[in-house]
Amino acid sequence: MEGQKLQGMVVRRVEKELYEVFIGPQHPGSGHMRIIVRLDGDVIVEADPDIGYVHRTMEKLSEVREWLKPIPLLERMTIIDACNITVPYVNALEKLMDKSPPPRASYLRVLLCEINRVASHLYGFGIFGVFLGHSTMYMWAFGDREVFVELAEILTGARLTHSYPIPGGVRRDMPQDFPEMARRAVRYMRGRLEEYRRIFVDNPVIVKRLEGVGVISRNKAAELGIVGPNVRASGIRYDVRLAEPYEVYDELDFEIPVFEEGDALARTWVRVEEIKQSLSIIEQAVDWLERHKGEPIIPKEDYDKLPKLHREVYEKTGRVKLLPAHATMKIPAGKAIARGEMGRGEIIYYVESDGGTTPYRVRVVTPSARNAIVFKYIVPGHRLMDLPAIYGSIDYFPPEADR
Amino acid sequence: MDVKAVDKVYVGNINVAARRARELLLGKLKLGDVIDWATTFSLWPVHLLTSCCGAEFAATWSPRFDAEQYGALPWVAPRQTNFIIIEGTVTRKMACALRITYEQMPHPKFVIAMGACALDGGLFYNSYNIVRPWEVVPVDVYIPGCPPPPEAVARAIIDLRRKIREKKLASRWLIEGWRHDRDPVKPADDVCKWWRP
Amino acid sequence: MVLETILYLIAYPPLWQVLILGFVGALLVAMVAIWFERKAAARVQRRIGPYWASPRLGGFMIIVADMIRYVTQQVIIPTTVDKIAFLLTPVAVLVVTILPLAFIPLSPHELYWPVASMEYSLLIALALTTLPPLLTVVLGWASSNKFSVIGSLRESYVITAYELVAVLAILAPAASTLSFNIVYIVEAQQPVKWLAILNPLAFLAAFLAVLMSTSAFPFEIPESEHEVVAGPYTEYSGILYALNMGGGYIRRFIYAIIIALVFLGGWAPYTPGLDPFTGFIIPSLIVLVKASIVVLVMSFLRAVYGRYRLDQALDAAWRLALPLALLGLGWSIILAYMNLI
Amino acid sequence: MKPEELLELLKHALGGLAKEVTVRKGYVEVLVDADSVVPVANKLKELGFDHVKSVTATDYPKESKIRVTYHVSSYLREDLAKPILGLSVDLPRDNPVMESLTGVWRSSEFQEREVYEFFGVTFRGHPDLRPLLLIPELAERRVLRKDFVVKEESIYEGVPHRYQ
Amino acid sequence: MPARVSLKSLKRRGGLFEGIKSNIQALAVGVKYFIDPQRSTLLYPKEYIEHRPGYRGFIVFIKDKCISCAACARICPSAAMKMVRVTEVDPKHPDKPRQKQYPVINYQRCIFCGYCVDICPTEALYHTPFQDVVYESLADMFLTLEAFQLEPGRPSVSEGSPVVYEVDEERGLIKRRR
Repeated sequence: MEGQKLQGMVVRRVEKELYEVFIGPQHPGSGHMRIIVRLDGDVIVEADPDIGYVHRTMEKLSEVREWLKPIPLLERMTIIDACNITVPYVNALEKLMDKSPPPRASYLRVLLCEINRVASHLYGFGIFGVFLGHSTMYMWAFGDREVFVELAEILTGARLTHSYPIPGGVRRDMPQDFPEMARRAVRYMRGRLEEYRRIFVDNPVIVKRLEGVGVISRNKAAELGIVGPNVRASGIRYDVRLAEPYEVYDELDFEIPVFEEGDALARTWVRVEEIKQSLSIIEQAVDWLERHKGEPIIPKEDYDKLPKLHREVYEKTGRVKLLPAHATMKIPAGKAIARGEMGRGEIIYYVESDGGTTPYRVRVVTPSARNAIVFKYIVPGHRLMDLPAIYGSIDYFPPEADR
Repeated sequence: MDVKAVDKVYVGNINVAARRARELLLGKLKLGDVIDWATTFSLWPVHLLTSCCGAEFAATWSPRFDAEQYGALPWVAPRQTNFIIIEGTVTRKMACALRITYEQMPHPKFVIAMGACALDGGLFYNSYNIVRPWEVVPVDVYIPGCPPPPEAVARAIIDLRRKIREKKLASRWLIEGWRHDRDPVKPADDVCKWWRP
Repeated sequence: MVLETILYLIAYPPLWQVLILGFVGALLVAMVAIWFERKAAARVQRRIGPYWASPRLGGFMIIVADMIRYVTQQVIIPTTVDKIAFLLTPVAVLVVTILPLAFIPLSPHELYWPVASMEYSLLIALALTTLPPLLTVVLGWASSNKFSVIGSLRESYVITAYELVAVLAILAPAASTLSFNIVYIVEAQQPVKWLAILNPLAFLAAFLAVLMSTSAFPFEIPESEHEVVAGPYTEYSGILYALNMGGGYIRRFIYAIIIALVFLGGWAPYTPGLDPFTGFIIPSLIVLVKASIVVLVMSFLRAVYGRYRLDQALDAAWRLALPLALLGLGWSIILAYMNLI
Repeated sequence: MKPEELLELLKHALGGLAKEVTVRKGYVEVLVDADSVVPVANKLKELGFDHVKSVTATDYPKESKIRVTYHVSSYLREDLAKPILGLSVDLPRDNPVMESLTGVWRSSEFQEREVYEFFGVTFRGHPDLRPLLLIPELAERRVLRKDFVVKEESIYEGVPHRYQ
Repeated sequence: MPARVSLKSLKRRGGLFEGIKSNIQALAVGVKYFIDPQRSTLLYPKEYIEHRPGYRGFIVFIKDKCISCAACARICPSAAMKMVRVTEVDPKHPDKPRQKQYPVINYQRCIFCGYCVDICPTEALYHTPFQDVVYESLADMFLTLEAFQLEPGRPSVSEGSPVVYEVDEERGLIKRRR
């Protein structure tokens, strides 16, 4: 058959009655990927996700670069969720180095992680809205995302690609007026969520599009191994912050929302509830940080090594200067596995070191990479117009899946 | 002679007549300026997301930056657009899609390369799966940054507008049929080799 | 004699209606509708929308720029299309879209609108408005593109669903006034016995049917970009696409004029005089303003709703809009029987 | 469940099938032969490990082997969700072939395709074994193996000559 | 205090009344914003954002502070920072020309991560708080040593006035003129 000869890239024999449609890569409903859909009338009988359009070889490149350089590199998988994606990598390095960040650095990481989580969910909402033809949701979500992007910018100096954590700490301290700003943003967002509910989540048209669409049962979710809000919408109580609390998540008071319906509407509601929880975490983190002013954000032994100029800069601007040793850092040999909960779900890093200046192997499995399987096993049986609804509801982000 | 008799009906050579009309309208009547002006306020980017700068591309059209104020409306199909923003890395798989999309768009068309990855690979400069977008399509304006902030994208649109008006890119396309000021790009067969082996 | 004939032809009012009001007016209307749609959506979405070309006009010149750009852009004719159908259908769409205008009187005087005395003007206008969707199906078929074909198939599904509703709902006023003459229907609604108030069911059904037939939100299904890109128009570029897009907006406006006349009382609170100003310009303007408000409401819905799935829209048409239209028709008959109008 | 408890449980359940069971820093690894990977996987699934988190391959050119590791965990049994269990197989580098575990864990399907294209490991019995991310030309070059070298630029390289 | 699971379920919906109510709610929100859009759009060329001092924008080099350690080039994740060897003549000892190396930057690759600024032991590099500069040719983007010591010209400054954004409790981001 031709299909095997061409490695299945394009040509495959299609049965006579089926109508083959290529959704993507230049298609408003696909993002950076292609879904090869075979239709019988209006009903999808087969969907084959053809991903890899944004495969940027992160795993290979991190093998040839020094230990600190993969932080900005890996961040580019999901620049909209940059802190969540780098913290587990840094955790893995810290496990290998037997180093742990001071609590203030941990809190700062959690703060930025939650800001990113809200921004990431809002991004998801925006894309979801535009997939359902609801352009206002797109604009509102992106407009309100700017509030959190602005917060992140004030905290780290960059809108999206923060490169914030470094092994042992973070790169900058919080500005003085940050807590008040964060609190205002939190209060604002709480009010806006109510309006989101009215115009989008409870909008009869949207409810009709989402209810009972793309149902993933509890057992099916476990079988397919999908992650994140999608799995929590199917009644599985799994969240890395619950299973293996990293950073300071075990000191914070928050809930993991779980729904049991498993359809697209439940997945949407999980995100709404998660935004609420993230907002509460932001408030708690900011309160803690205000109570513990002046604590170090890098380990004491590192601080002692800093020259005078570096200390001056740190005290004046809160910016931690790196040492030239960071460029040629060596990490003891070993294997470490670290996981974290991104906005879209669980991310896993498997880092192996042979004691050199570069990692021996970095394996990263992102949430979207694990969610891609949904297209193959959940989409068939739905109508063509359900495809964007399912795509948006699982919040799939191709650059993250392709790495 | 431009005119010849066909069955006693005098018919002008249609190509010559068209060229003369074009010269009259664009040259004498300054219609070219109108066309250039119209094109600058009607740059509709095609919906082609090549990579993660798409996040900032989306933010550029968000309420805070709202690039629709320049008349740029992201549109779905390449046939109705005249403008591509290359959002970041172009992988070898995507390069073919980029080229096909570019060729599907009607002239006059413009390209902005956004982000370090779209210029010289950025972080991925030595990756095995990356192509430089300027080898695939001719680029008008380059935006540095990773990702460039939305203001930079807006600045690029404004810069492109200035370039179109100054060099009369849109009306010259009508007169000449193609643009001369662009660097050559790879032939389509090279870009899409993997597609049709 | 010859000169007189020519003069008569030039001054023949229906020609003027179709030419001036039809082409120029409709073009202007389409541009205003597009501009309003973009600006209104932008307002609800907390942004500015088109702005820079002419800040004082609220960016209206950007729409003009779009039009000029489309007209001067290259027209691509793919090798796979059916060339004649591909090139001619967009033109036919525009012509057929504007045709109903010739049968819609905007003033009661035969002097200015020769169709004013025509007995069956509403029927003819309605019949003509149902033509363009058929051509949309041809558009998709001629493009020979998978998305176009799906889009035109969807269009044909939607036609079968809404056509009946539209005709039934818009004929309800005819039933209650016992006439197919638009002028008579309008005069019967003087001064504020508007059928939208007396018969809200038929009005709602007509509004829904118009939304569906002009594929406005929440029923923008044939062009639903996230599955079928631009639907039947996917392969069209340059001026051909502009014709299609303009045609869609003009069609919406013509439906709005019909609704304004038969449901919103046309020039109703105003009694037209006889001279050109009071008898022609003012009534026409009142109708156009009312129609514009209808179009604007339709455009505003884009900002609030997403789109229904195809089967849900058909379901809504058959199970919600059709009973509504029938109820409205029944109500009209009761109105007529009770002599309420 | 603590890793140590899991270790006991595994030793008890797997018996002689596992070559080696180790625990280090909260990460439990089971090393098995290529022949016994399917029975072990079935045993693990019976225990409650219901999904694969990651299929990782690592190339060791010096030892001439490729180690494929399935990181498995559980969604349905909450006590098993806390540790991550690695199920490793050593394969010869010149002809890496192993049984596919998609029959046991459907969730490994896409990641096995990834390992196939990056390392050239062939999974017998995989329903749809073809490259996932790469174009065919690159997939043949086994890009994540150590002998595919990616060069980094030095700090003097690439500067236009006129700048010197 | 560890996280806890809270099991929720979707609201049962249905009924004509519920449908009409939610339709009206959605329309009401739309009308509310149609009347009062609460917008804070940046009218870009007329206004530009003045970022805070910590913003990681274009990088400027202060030659006098440089000690030629090349740490910046070594830490650069995208190999955008390169070292050029320059023969310098010290005015005090004109007879002994020295070989020195200085960094130059390639904005074709720079990702604005700020590692070079942070690692510089003498603070010879700093960020300008803006990034909205574009180029029309690739060659211009590889800065020479001279260009690297100057702040890139920011066209928005000559075309508009600065604004700052503030977080507000009622309206999200608000724009304030300076």
